[in-house]
Amino acid sequence: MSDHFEPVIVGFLCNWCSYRAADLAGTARIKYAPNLRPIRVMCSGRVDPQFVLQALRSGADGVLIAGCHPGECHYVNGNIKALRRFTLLRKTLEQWGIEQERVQLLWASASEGTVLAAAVNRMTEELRALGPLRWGEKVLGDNGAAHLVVEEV
Amino acid sequence: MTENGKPKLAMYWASSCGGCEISVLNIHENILTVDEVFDIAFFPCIADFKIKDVEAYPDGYIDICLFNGAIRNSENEEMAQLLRQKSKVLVAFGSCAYEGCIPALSNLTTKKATFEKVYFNNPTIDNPDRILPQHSTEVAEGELTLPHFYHTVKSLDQVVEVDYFIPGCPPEPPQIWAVLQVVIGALTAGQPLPPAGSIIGAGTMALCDECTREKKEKTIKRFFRPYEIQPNPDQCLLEQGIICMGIATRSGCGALCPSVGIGCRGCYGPPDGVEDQGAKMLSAIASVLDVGHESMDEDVLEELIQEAVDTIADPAGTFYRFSMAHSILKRVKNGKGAA
Amino acid sequence: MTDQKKSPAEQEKVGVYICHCGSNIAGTINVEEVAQWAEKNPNVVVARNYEFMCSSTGQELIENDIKEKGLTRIVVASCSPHMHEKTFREATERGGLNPFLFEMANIREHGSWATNDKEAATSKAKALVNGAVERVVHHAPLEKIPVDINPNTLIVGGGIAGITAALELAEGGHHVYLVEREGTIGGRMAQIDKTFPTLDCSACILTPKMVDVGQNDNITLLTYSEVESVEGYIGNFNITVRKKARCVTEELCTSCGICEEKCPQKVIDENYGAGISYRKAIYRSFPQAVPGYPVLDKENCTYFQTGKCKVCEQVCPTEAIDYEQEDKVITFDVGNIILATGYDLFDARQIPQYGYGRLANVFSSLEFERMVNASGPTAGHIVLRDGVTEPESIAIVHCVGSRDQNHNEYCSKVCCMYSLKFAHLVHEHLPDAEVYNFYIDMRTPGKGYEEFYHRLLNEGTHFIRGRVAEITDADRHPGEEGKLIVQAENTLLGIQQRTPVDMVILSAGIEARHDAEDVSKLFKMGCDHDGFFNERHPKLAPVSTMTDGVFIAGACQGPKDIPDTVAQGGAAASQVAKLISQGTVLMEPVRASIREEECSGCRICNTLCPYNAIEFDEEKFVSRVITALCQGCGTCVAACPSGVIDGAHFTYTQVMAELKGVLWDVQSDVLTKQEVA
Amino acid sequence: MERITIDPITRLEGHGKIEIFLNEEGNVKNAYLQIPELRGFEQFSIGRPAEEMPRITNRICGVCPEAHHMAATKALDALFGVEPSSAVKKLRELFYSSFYVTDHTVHFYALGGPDFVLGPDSDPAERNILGVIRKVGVDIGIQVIECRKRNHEVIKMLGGRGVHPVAGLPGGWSKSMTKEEHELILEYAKQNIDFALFSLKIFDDIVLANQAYVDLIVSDAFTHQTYYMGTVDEKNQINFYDGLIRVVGPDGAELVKYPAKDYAKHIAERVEPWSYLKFPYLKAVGWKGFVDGADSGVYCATPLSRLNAADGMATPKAQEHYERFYETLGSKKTNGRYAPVHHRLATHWARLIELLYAAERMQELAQDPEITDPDVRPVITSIPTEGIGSVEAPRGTLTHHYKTDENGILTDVNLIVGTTNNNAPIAMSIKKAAEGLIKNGEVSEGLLNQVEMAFRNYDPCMSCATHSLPGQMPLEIQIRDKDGKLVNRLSQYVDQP
Repeated sequence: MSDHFEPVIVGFLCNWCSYRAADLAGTARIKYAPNLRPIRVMCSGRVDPQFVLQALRSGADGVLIAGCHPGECHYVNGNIKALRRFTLLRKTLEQWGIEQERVQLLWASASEGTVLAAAVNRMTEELRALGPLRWGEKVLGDNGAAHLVVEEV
Repeated sequence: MTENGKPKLAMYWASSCGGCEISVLNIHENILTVDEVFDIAFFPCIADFKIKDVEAYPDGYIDICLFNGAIRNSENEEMAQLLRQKSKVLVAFGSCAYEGCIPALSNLTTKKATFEKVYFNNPTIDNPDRILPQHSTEVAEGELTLPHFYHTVKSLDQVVEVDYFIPGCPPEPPQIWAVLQVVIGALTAGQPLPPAGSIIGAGTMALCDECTREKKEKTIKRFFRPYEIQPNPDQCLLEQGIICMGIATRSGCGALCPSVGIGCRGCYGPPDGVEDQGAKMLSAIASVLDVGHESMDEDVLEELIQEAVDTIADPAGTFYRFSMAHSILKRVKNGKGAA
Repeated sequence: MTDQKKSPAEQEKVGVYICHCGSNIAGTINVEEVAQWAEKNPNVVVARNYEFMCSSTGQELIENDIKEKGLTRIVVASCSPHMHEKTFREATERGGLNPFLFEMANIREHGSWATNDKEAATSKAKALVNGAVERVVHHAPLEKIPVDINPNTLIVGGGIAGITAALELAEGGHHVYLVEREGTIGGRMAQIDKTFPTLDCSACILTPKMVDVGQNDNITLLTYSEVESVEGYIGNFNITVRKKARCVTEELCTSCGICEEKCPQKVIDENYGAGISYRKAIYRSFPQAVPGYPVLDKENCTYFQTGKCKVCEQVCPTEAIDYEQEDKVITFDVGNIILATGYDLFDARQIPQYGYGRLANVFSSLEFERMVNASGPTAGHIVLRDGVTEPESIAIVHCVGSRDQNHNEYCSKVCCMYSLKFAHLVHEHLPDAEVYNFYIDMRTPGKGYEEFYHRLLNEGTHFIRGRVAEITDADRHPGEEGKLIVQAENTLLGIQQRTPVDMVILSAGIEARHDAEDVSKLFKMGCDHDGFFNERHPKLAPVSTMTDGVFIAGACQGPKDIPDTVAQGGAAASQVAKLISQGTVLMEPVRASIREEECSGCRICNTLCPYNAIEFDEEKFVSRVITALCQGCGTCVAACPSGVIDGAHFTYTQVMAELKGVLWDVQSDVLTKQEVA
Repeated sequence: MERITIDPITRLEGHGKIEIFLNEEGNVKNAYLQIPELRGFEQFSIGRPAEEMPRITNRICGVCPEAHHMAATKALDALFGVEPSSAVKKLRELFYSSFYVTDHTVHFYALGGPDFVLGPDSDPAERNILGVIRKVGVDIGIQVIECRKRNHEVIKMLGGRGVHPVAGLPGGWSKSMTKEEHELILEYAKQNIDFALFSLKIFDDIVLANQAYVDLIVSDAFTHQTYYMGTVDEKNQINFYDGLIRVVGPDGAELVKYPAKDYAKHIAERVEPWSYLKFPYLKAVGWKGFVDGADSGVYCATPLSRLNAADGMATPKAQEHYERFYETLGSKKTNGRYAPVHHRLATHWARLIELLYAAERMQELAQDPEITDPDVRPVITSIPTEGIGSVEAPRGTLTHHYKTDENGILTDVNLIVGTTNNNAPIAMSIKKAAEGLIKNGEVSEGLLNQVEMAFRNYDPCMSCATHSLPGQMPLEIQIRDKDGKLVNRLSQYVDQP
């Protein structure tokens, strides 16, 4: 990797609000960090924590889960379930030593292209500051090196 | 050893507790049948073949090798390589070899922290020179060596190809005997073996299928530690707020722990169709956490949910009690999980 | 396992099509590079880039490649799927493939339009294309789900929207159940005197339609009734309605009105009469009420309160009065539902500084409507509360409760026009009276509306641009004694202005019904923050909702004037008529399903579905998805701890494949055996 | 210089390795026992909820998970400051006694037994339980299997699982004993006593009746003068579940008697760079290296140690055999108690006496009316802080020490595991045996089993993991010259593949 670090963010965007918000941001020609790689799901309630973990495992530096505002979910309350899972996942990820900034939950309605764009910009900056995660090489990869010598303590 | 037509059996432990062997012995009188059918080719716990002997075998000499224990150090890995090479069928036997088990909780901390705790910071240590075990030590008489202690505990299939997996900590004796009968049938009467890569000696669906406790719709307001309440003896423990991994755990043991009022801890690993047991458990119980409503103010909502979530002590260590090495992330980024 | 055989997914032949969208995409993204790069993917047979993929020639590219190159999967990288997913699915189908064997990569809205950095945009495009390719090879052919449509329709709300919809359908030969909470249909429009801008008499144009409803055999009219429960799904709803006891036997009542006339008990008519007129304890809201038979209001009836009276029973020539009558619970099946539940008027008491309810001569707009109405309490005379004095000066305050951070942010859309109408009516009834309209902006979009405004300018109305700060009876200057002083900043002159008047009319805004949220839950469709029902799409599906078979019309969806409301009533009706004439609908196959043989019966999913689409089989101890109820959100799929719920078209495998696909460039080399295998 | 590598021998959880260095004359210069395994429970338990420790630490050892389960459960009692009801204590101790019966039985028959029944120098191919069965009759093998079967059934009944029980809770037990279970257990206890007596009879007939064996037992190669540790009740009689920890010197004088919570005042652990396993010693005496005698802090915690540390057995039949044990091995009784027996091989006999005690104790508890009390799962509301619990594991005193935050999440954990106590003594025994047997570089097959016997008597946990058919420690000796060339290779097995 070159010395200049560009974080990669996977975004799980719900079909009805946040994905359309991203559409709107584009349509309105709002320029924001190109670091987000969106994946469309029907509802933020579809986001299986396994997706988040796999994203981190597969090299993402951060994950953004975006849904409709509470009360505006097109499936009534799928986003509330997303919030419950996110809250527990965040507590678990903390034990895994993964900084809170790396996995974020955002509410963005279809009309809030600016909100989504701003969130992506902010998150990109936060991840730049944190540096790369790149799980495979930086966390798992060191098993090879680390066990060769007993570390200096 | 005798060069007759009898199939060759091997059983080896890597980083394990010996419970798998005890569970094998708990098939009781059937052990005599095993002794009749097989020639032991390598079985440190009951016979005297040495690594040297195994190295001398032709590749694939061993018909079936039951490998238990996790890959904790370089010796474990070397033995895994050797036995893979020498065995026709290599079985990851028990939770440690299958998915890391309790030893893999070590992936919630670091090698450095472990050494410091064990050799420096504990109430009985007397180590003024801050000595740590070394891979190689020069003593007056010569050199002494130890295996490399790994940073990350791995499951068997993360170092070699594995043909079958038998889950459980330990696998339950009836399940072991059932598997052995299938193997014996295949080796002696040419009956078919299950497709390679399958998980055998267990069910396919979640433990609830075997659990006799009554299950209702799940709406949980908060969770309790096992000593905080006296659970109703007939009702689903999870519904009563006692964490039970049964919903995200493969059946096969017969729901032993719930039957004595203790929540399942997940030692049979995830059921078919689930990759990361902990993540699924997390997702399921968070989903049925019956706090917060869409009409609430966002801050209140988040606060309520946070409160309820905080009644779960140690999610990582609970949801990944046995499956850490097989989880998607496999280990923590730093030692936070344990300190 | 060392088995090197190709998996089914690896055998799929994918065609990738990168759209230039003129310069919209090609201007920022190096489409040739992306196409050449995509072709390196072992699954990709052909990767093209083309000027406009959505053009017929663009679509033909796809169709021909499927036929000639034997493609089995299609990926188009262009605009948002919300723009053209349908287009390309159809092209895929014309090419001979199942339409769901297609996937779209959004490289315009999410790509070229979102950044100027060409390099970044190009590599992002690669990631998105790769994600789509990795995903599409795991797609399964899906068939839309056919559902028969019951030709009957439920319409909730008997205002002009409901009436219009009911008549459209009934006259088209379809049966309608029209449920109205009040004793009569007619709704808000029946309370209004004249309609802007044409000034024709509201009642005169409404009542004939009400009569039509009453007389149409295809309409079952259920007034003084409320929907209690809604079960089922599009084409097959089961409805339960409570028909409240009106203590009048409809079969016997001839609507002669004698009971109402003889009833000794007078009651202030808070509802239809806007609180400024009286009705009896047994009453019809107005003479032209449909149906014509009255309602007995038990709370105010002397007999029900004291046990004595029974006058109505004695005077009724047909013995239609029945004090023992009980609520009736009626159930029936319909295929579609139209909600036309209307609006509440903003309660001006919430703005104390305007003095409504405290200062006698501050009137609400509805009060004024009733007063100026020939059939109202003053027979159309505009007088102060004392009932006699004619005001010499009247202030009309716009935007009461609307365009107001403290109350409703939105514009209620109709207030400017009805305030102008009020001004005109005042000029008409009291030619000498001074009229002051206090407005923020004059909003008159609509046929003939702006012209009406100009007419009022010529009629001598004083238009003062500025939000009213306070209305008080505390006089400070000579000439203010005994007057109401309207305090406002004239933003055109830039001065604070005190305007003494005799009467103030507050043009209250439109609000969602107080019980809109309960109603939305009853019908399992969402409300927005203001309580108005959510349409499926603000532009392209304004009368549909997220729930198939449930439609909305009129002010329950948002503030509207009568023409818009009538238009929506008609639109909703034609949506329903379309479904009825189709006979069956095909529902999107994006649905959850449970692999019952693998379900452990843990019941985690049972409480999660907002549509109650998951049932538990007590015999087999497994959970089951009722496909037609499922809306495909996937919440249960994510929650199932056994992974035995499949979310069609968003399966675990598909999403995981896309995920790994978009991360192609940052995957680490340190893979475990298991991941390599 | 030549060196001899014995690899692998096996231990508690995994593997062991012996390095013997010879001098120019080919005599033993030094011997090392290396333990190449570490799993780090003390560290990865931190952050876990304390109440889970009975279900986490039992994975330290699948052979004696009951011991870890029990030590952890008792540590929780202390941690939450709850005194279990007498019913709970009895239920736990009954469960624990049943475990002792199966554990000791199999060690004797599968491991200790063959050496005596068949003789130390007999054909190694025969020197296993099958050989034993052939010699003394098949019914013994069946009885051994039956004994394991019924006691593992009790363990599963009361503990939830046959291996790695789960029922332990702070101040309680998650499962009470049903009527049906009770009747079964009464029957099993009786069978256990008969079996124990029968086993002692076999020891009499085969070992004590054979002077050669008695000589072997008392021979110097298998004798060490060390301190002895064991848990005793208020009468200074052996108890496995609870009591005070007593340490006596080589002369039998009591050095110290302390409650488990004071363990850190009395025990410290050394680290050597060539082994992952620490070496505990008595602080009061101090670490003098791998030497025995009253001046060396090395101590021993085995069945023999427990007998030496106690004044007697708490059950009648066991007490008879206890006295006979000391009389036979020529120990004098001074002011009420016998002087310690230092012959390591006598540990096998001591183990059988403990077996009888465990069986008798199991019956006593089973006959107690309180044993079926259904109320064994109290609700705990106290705030946890720090707790220490200990039991007598078959392989020595086992101590668990926990600290937590106010939420009961572990912040510090220290474990001193049964076999660890004996780490130094085992190393010493091996060295001594090697010294006695390897002369001028000449190594005979016969020495292998005797070196093996030198540590087998301790029943290091992996050999307890070899409670099996047939039972032997894998052992090979390689003799290499200074260039590492293999000059001689000896194994217990005659035929190599």
